[in-house]
Amino acid sequence: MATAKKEATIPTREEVLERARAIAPRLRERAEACDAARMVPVETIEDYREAGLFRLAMPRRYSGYELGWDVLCEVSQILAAACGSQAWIQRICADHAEMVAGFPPQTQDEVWGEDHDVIISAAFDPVGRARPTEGGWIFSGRHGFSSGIDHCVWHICGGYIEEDDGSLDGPHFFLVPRQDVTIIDDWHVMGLAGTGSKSFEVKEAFVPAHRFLDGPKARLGITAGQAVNKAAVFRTPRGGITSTGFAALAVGMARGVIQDWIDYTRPRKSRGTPIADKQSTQIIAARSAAELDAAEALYLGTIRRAMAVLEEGGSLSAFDLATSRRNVAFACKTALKAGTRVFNAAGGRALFAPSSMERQYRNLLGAAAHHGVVWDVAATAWGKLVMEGEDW
Amino acid sequence: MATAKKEATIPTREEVLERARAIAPRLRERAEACDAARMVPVETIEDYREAGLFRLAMPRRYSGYELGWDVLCEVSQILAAACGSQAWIQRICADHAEMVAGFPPQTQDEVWGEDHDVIISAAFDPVGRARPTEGGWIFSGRHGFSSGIDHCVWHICGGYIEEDDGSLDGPHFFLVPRQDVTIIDDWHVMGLAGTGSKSFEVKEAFVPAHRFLDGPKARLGITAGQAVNKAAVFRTPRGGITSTGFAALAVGMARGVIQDWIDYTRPRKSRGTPIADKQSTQIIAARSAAELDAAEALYLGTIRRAMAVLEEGGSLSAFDLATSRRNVAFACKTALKAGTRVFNAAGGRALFAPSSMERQYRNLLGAAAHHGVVWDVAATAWGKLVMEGEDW
Amino acid sequence: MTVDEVASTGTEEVTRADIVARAHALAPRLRERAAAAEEARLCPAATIDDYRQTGLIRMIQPRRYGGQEMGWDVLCEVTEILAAACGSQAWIQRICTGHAQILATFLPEAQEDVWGADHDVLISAAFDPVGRARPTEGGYIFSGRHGFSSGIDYCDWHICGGFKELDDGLDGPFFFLVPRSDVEIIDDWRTFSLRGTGSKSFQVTDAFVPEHRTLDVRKARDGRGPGTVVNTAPVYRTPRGGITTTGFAALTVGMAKGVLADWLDYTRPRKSRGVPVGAKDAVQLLAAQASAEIEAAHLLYYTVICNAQRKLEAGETFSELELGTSRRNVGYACKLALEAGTRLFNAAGGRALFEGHSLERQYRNLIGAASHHGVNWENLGVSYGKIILAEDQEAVTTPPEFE
Amino acid sequence: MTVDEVASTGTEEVTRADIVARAHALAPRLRERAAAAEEARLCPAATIDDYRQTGLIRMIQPRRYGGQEMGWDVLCEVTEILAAACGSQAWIQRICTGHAQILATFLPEAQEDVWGADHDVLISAAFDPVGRARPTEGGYIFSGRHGFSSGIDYCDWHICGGFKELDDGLDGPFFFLVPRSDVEIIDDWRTFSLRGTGSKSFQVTDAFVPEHRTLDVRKARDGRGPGTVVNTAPVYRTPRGGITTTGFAALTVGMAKGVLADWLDYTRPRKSRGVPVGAKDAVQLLAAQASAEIEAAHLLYYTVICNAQRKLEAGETFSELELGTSRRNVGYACKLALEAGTRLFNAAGGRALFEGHSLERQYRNLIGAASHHGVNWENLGVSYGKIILAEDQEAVTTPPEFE
Repeated sequence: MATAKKEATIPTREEVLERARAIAPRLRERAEACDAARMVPVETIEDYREAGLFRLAMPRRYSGYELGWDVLCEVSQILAAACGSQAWIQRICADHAEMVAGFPPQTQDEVWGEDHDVIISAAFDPVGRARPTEGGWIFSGRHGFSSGIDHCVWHICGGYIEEDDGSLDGPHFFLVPRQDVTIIDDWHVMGLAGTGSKSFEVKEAFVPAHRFLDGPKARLGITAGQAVNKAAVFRTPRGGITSTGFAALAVGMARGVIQDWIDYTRPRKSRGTPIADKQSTQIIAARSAAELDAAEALYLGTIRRAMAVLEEGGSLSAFDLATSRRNVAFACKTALKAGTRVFNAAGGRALFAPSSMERQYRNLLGAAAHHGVVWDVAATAWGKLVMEGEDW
Repeated sequence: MATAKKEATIPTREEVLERARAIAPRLRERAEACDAARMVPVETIEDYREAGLFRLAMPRRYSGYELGWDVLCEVSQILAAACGSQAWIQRICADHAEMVAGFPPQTQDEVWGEDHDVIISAAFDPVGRARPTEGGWIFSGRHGFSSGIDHCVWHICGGYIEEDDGSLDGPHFFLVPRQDVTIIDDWHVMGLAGTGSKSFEVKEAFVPAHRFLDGPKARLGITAGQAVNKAAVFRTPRGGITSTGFAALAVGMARGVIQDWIDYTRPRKSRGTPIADKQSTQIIAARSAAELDAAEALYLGTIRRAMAVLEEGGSLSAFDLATSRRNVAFACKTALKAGTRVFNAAGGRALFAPSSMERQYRNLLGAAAHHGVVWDVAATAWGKLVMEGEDW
Repeated sequence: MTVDEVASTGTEEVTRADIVARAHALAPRLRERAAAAEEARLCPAATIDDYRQTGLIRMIQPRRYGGQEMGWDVLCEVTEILAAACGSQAWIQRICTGHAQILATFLPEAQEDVWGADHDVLISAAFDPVGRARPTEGGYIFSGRHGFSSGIDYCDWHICGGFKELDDGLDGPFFFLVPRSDVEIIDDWRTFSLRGTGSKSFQVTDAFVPEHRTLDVRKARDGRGPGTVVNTAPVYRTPRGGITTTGFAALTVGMAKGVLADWLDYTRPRKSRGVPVGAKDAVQLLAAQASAEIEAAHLLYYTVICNAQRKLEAGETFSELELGTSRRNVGYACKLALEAGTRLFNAAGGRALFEGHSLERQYRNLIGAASHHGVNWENLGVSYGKIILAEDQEAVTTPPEFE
Repeated sequence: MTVDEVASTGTEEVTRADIVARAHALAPRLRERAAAAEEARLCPAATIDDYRQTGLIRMIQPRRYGGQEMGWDVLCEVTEILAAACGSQAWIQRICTGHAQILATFLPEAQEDVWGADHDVLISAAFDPVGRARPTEGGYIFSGRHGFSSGIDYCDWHICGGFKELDDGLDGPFFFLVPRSDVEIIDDWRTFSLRGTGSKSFQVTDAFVPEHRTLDVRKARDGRGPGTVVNTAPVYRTPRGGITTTGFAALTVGMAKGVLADWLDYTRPRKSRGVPVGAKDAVQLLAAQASAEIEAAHLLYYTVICNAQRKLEAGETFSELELGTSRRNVGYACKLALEAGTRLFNAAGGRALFEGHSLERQYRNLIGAASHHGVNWENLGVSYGKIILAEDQEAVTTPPEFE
């Protein structure tokens, strides 16, 4: 199933968005099955591959487009409005491709040398432990929340190097192939079920030295892969900026909920009276839609500013990253508020499952609960810096 | 299965609350099974019967306690904190008993004459149609949302009398026995699944004239049953006041969510740091708990004031009822806000199903979506009156 | 009943219903005087007279000195009524009444110094412990520059917060009671909110304070002031914080009620380019939202204080969690009241910005009341959260009770 | 770059970067003059001079009359910078610049009347159509009592809203342009907010208005004023509402930024009984919340105006849904800004109530800006909701675009 080595042309932002819009209706059709199977359908993975949506931030050497996080976010929002779970997989696999581009060139060749369509799952929480050995490490870990793992053949694991004296160095990232991984089917959740974010276990696997990404350096935007991958996107510090994707996903899901609510509400009558004629209904629509525009303007403004800095060769400060994290968390919080308002206004009929509105709302609850977007953590981190005198 | 004709003594408010507290842990144990079965367990129905919790607002002639809505609300809140779905059934069956006490004495005898433990389900939305015939009506209707129907042998149906000239009179309430009812197992929902609020159909059933409650009069607090049932609770106008139960249920469920969240959060650590030590976590606890106290003070203050008026022989104005509805809706909205905040703060681990926290949160979503507590409807109705000059 | 029908001051027995009726009767006068109070940056003397005549300012003064020894619950009820009419004048009623309760926990000699000759004497205070007292024969030499002393112009005695400067460091905090003659008032109360409270600063310079005019704040905080030996009513055993702060909730919620009343009066006849504003669903919704917030705020803090008063009268004590919950609910009630007021004022449009109207004055007063440090949500929220998230605490689901 | 380094008025070409830099350079002066503006209930003359010298008040004046014909996006950027320094003075910059755009859509003769001799002439306005015009030979006899005419003291011409009284009823609304000599200024601007705008009322009594000094508001609303024949830049084809109202969002968000800046300056060194306030998580959280609200508000309205300006320049038109969405987002941005400001001020405590500080002044100004009828959330929210819930509307998910 190896694909052509290179695509002839790099699509423009507008072309990429058009491809996403073209796929969206299919995601909508498959959303119920996806939720029930607790896994993204293979057809959707194929659609993403055909449209190049996993390649947005992949190196050109492997047929990637090397586009920015801003475009990636726009794609995510379009897909998430159709199905939050399926959109999630596009996003995180595209993100992990950017991350693999930071590993040493040899590793990139191992992953993509034969097949430019390979996708990678991850589990960043640094629960793994790597004991140094000849030419690499012996790695073990039980990792959770590995979205899309069923479709992936390589896996990025968070963990620490455990020195002989018991001291820990890290957190770092280790790349392991599918054969070293046992998938644990524990993904029984009330939101984002379709992401199939199962746990997996690695037991005493040998990880060669080159399948390693230095965590602290990656958080500064410095990687071994930059020797070959020069585009701005590959100089992104991991963390605050890259997490804008979660805002794009959450806002997209909330837009999906509101669209479903509008479709449901337009013809709805309450004992004969059209509900849509009431000012009180109109103002619910306005409030939630305004909140989503605000959330979108906030995260998109943030990521565009960051991409502009990177493209001009600049770097992002710790405070920039903290501001980004704050804005991402605020956008997610606002999206949840907007979605909850309309779901609550839909009344008892909206409880019946399965339906697009209740599924997207549950997905939104899941997205907003992601540890990367916890409001009070992001807010106090930012507030501390600014209280210490940082120029906001 | 007829029970003793009369209980020797009427329990005090404090005794009733104690019984509710004693049952609560059992509800918690059965909550998962209840949700999965989409029906309240028979054991819970038996517990309620044994504790007399269906009899709170039933006539003394049938071993009822003739207590007020305020006590009923306190009971609901205690039970709902343990399991929203099971609490729902206690509440609505106790409520329907009060309602049957408004039907003519003959009807009450038919329902409870042999068995004081009989419980009644209902479907108030007036979708039924009754054609007048000799000695009563021929009644048909397809009714939805009949909570607890599997455990009930009588059913109150909302509907209109359809005169020969096609004109409608109503809405009124018609009481039909189980044999006239076909239950439709359509209760597949994402919240309050355990209430088993299935649909049912009545086809061309004969309803004798005395199995009838005049709707417009009931909304004024005037019923045929008052000839025999003299307690204050039986003079309650249906509507704004009686719906305080939904506020009690919603606040109870939100308290359940918060309790689960506190239990979950107290020992929780994020990469080594106790989350409970952070001011930002502490203020989440404070905000949500304060909101719940405010919601409870509001609905409980409202219902206590109303009961005091009824007990002094006074009556409640249309504006009183509108204010009550407003306060109930505000309490439910506030409870949802409080619950959403903590559920969102619990992070990705809280998505895993089944768990008490996610179940109670889904139940809360369901309770807050009930058509009787729609904020904008209740708010604009009240606002209109006050803008027209009503003394607030 | 009008104010004039009310029997004058004295030790006559007044019921709770009486005192509430007097507050209602007085409210229109406060409303009339609100603009003048604001202009003068001082509560009008006529209002102080009314408070004295109706006994509204002696509600928690000891019976021995002509007071009524009533509970915090009825005090809150009265304060809220007055605050809906004029936040600044109500502030003085609440503050001075509260200070009488504190004086009643001082040693009996101190009480006699203040009230022995005249039951109408009022006390102002400044609790922030910025004063310093050097021990001397029979007492202390006290100095301090104190701020925010509401109603000071009408007060003959002043409670000052401060520390004793002992040889081995600071001891305290303590309250020091000083007479007017030791006090220099500083006319610095130039605020945009609560102007009519006249909450000026004052300076005490090297004044002698005899030992019996001091109170150990730590004892006062626990409800164990030495005055409780002679003043045995439950209200004098009140621990500070949580319970006593309900007064700020009563003031804040009362002002929000005033904003709502004024907003309704303003909005009902209002037309916007010909269309009655009140006929719009969206405006009706807004009225309902603000009103529900205010009623929830009222019932929330009022539940706290009724419950606390009942416990005081039953001789029960308060756990840390109970006091923390009370404080939290006071803070949240004030937050709700401010949200409601902001919502209403924001919908009143540009005409409402003009000075000299009750609506804008009440709203400005509300802003000030809600920013009082005693009701700061960040502090109160955190203090509760810390207690409830400690692993050994009982469940949060314990509901407050009305009765 | 300081203000003085800026070349004086004239037709010289200035870039967007120039004009933004001038606004930044001017901001500290506005801050210095803010107290005086408030005191005088008038924008200082020195500020008007600065606006003229820097060209900040001619940003949308026609090039023919020394203006720069810039876009709404850069105007908003400038206004927001100024409003963060002083809401009242910024208000005058925004309002007068906007009125120049309106005058540029009047007939060329009217423009010549105003700017023919002096490019520095400013125009005040009062759009509420309360005036009445009786037809007469060559024009109208116009009378009206108009309110809220910001900056009127510095203006030589005035745009008045009103209707023509024809034989068969009222026709309109129209704008009527009258010279200062026909106007009696009424000194009634006694507000607690935005005092420095000097938004006084004025009276016109039986003034003759020639036909060419009238503008059909219905045409102006559509961006089809007769002046667009000579002033062909896209900015003069702007439909009213939705796009032009972003100016109020720029003002309101700017003021909220000012509140945030002042609050940070106030809070960073602040201690509460010895503890640094800024070290508390809960205060850090509050700072983040308010700041995120303000940034979201900024990006929300700024996205609207950048998108609109791009469409104007591409010669595109605006659907009802687009204009409704713009209005809605302007209203929501102002709501967010007010929430942020209220949150911050409420956490500043009692010291912040004192008059004469930037923090309290900016907060009072913010209250006024957010209650302007043009940004009333109830109206704007309903107007959008009505459009989107109509059955034939396209999906709401169409996102706004930056570029």
